[in-house]
Amino acid sequence: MNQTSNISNINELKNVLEVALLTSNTPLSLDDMTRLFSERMERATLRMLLDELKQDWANRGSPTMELVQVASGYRFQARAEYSVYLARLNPEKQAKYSRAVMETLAIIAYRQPVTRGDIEEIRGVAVNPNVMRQLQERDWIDVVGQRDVPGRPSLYATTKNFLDDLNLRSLAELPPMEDFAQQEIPLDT
Amino acid sequence: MNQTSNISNINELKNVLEVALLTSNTPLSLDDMTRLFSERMERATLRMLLDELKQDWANRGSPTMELVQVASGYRFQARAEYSVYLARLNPEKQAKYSRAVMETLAIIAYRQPVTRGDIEEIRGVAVNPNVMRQLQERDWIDVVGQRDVPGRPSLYATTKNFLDDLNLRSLAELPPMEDFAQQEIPLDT
Amino acid sequence: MQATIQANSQAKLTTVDAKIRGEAFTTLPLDLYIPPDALEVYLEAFEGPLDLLLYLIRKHNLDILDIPMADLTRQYMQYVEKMQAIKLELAGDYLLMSAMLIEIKSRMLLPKPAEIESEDDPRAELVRRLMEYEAIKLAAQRLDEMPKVDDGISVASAYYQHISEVKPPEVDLNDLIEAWRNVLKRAKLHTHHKVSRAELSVREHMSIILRRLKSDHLVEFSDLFDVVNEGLPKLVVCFLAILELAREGLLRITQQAPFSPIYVQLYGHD
Repeated sequence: MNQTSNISNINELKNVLEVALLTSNTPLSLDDMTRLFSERMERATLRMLLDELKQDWANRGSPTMELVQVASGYRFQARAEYSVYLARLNPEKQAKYSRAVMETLAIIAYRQPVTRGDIEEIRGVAVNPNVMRQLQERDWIDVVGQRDVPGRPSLYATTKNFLDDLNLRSLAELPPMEDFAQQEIPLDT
Repeated sequence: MNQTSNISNINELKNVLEVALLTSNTPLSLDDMTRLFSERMERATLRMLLDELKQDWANRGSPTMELVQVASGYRFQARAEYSVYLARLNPEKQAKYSRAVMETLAIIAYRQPVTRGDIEEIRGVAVNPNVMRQLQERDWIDVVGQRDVPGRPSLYATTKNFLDDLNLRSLAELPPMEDFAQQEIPLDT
Repeated sequence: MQATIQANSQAKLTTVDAKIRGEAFTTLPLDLYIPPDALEVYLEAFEGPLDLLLYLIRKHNLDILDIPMADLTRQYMQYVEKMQAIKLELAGDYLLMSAMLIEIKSRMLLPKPAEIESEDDPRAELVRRLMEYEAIKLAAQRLDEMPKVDDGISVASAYYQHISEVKPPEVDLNDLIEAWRNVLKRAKLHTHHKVSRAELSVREHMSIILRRLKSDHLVEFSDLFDVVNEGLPKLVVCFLAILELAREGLLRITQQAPFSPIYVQLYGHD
């Protein structure tokens, strides 16, 4: 009897988590989720419950949503195979970012923290302030300090939100830079 | 063969609807939902699928979300019994107490037990009943007696809870007024 | 040398898809010469001089050093003049790059004294920058292709009925002190109403005794003193509180006969 009440209690806890995760449009951290319950909730218990919840959804006949962990917490998201349907729902395509924006983002992501000067050095062109503004407005980059040189230029880094939006838990999950190395440029003397 | 247009399976159709409804933050109309599918979808079929989907969720052991129809379409929403949990996630911070509330509280703390008349005399303005109500609802002040004068006005004092919330063991831990006299030495001389 | 360049540079410029005066602009101009009216389109197709150089090296197997520096520089100077209004900054970047190329070339041409034979190849730095830029360019493409929230990734955001759990405002000691200070300032009570610690203790005890009498109605005088647990100062404070309450007419102290128990009750509570 004690056992069945335990099981129903576990299911209730999982249900609360499921509801919270399905209705939140930002990832929920473990701290967020402990706040759901009036009684004390151990983080280990929470992790165990989330793991079970993830399995429950994965074990459905044909799963629709998946529970994933990203940089700032956990979220439910549509499984990749449904994106073609969902894309039809909002045909106004999200404006693609320009190459300048994406290259700047890549430099900040892989070389952070960097100054505008560093970005200009790597790209060989002046940084358009508009590019930085777009990335900041998207909450993908922010200023994390100043380099201690004359002019004290701002140091930029990527945000947690950048990782969340790209479905990453940490920067280490970015595709490794070595993969991009092409063949050597020959220096025939 | 066009893979995406070749969905004959009813479950697959329901899954697409489920994903679309769970990931949309606005209700979806029938028109919206027909757009999900590349092939033609009758509104009657759509209604039938939505009805089945609604039943599927309602028939779960302990349902978490429910599919409901509102003015502008359909949406999944958390069942009412989960509202109390979700409310804990983002407690609304109330604005700061007004100056009137804080001054009234200060007078009661330093001059207790006091009547409303005493407070009015010290502040020079009438006491808004709402102010006293706010402090009583917070369980920071209560009535400890009546002064034996015509009208028998209530005498207010601070509660134990007030001390707890301000991290004080006793009123004697409030800074005595002599301290202020020192602090009021003007700095710009 | 010139011939090689021309042959290479006439290859299809597959990454450029632009039209100048209605004609498809898909051929890299001869001698790297870009007609001034095409310049804007050209600059838009490439992200900058590094990008252009990388394109020439990768797609046309162009040797960095085979670029006719003098011609290139002359052309860039013309662009800068014609482009004073538009994209001046970008033209400057190209100019800087050609200056770098010329510097490299001149250092290559200079005879090297034997003792500094080991000096780094002047092209090495450029190659390093080109490789780094290429890696970043590919990383950017990869980032661009990755599914993102609202662009390939759909996040659950179902509706819920918001009920508000209002958190009461936080108040700390400083807020309270500030409020009391304001009261005093306005009431100009400084001189008359100094509140000391002792007075606060008395006032607190006044409230405690009133609360006790409110629930117990009639309390024996001696019961108000916790002689066992409280020290003398507390007992004095308690006594002062009773006297103050009596003075303010808040409680009544009665005794039926000499040496009989003394009772304390709220005034008007008979």
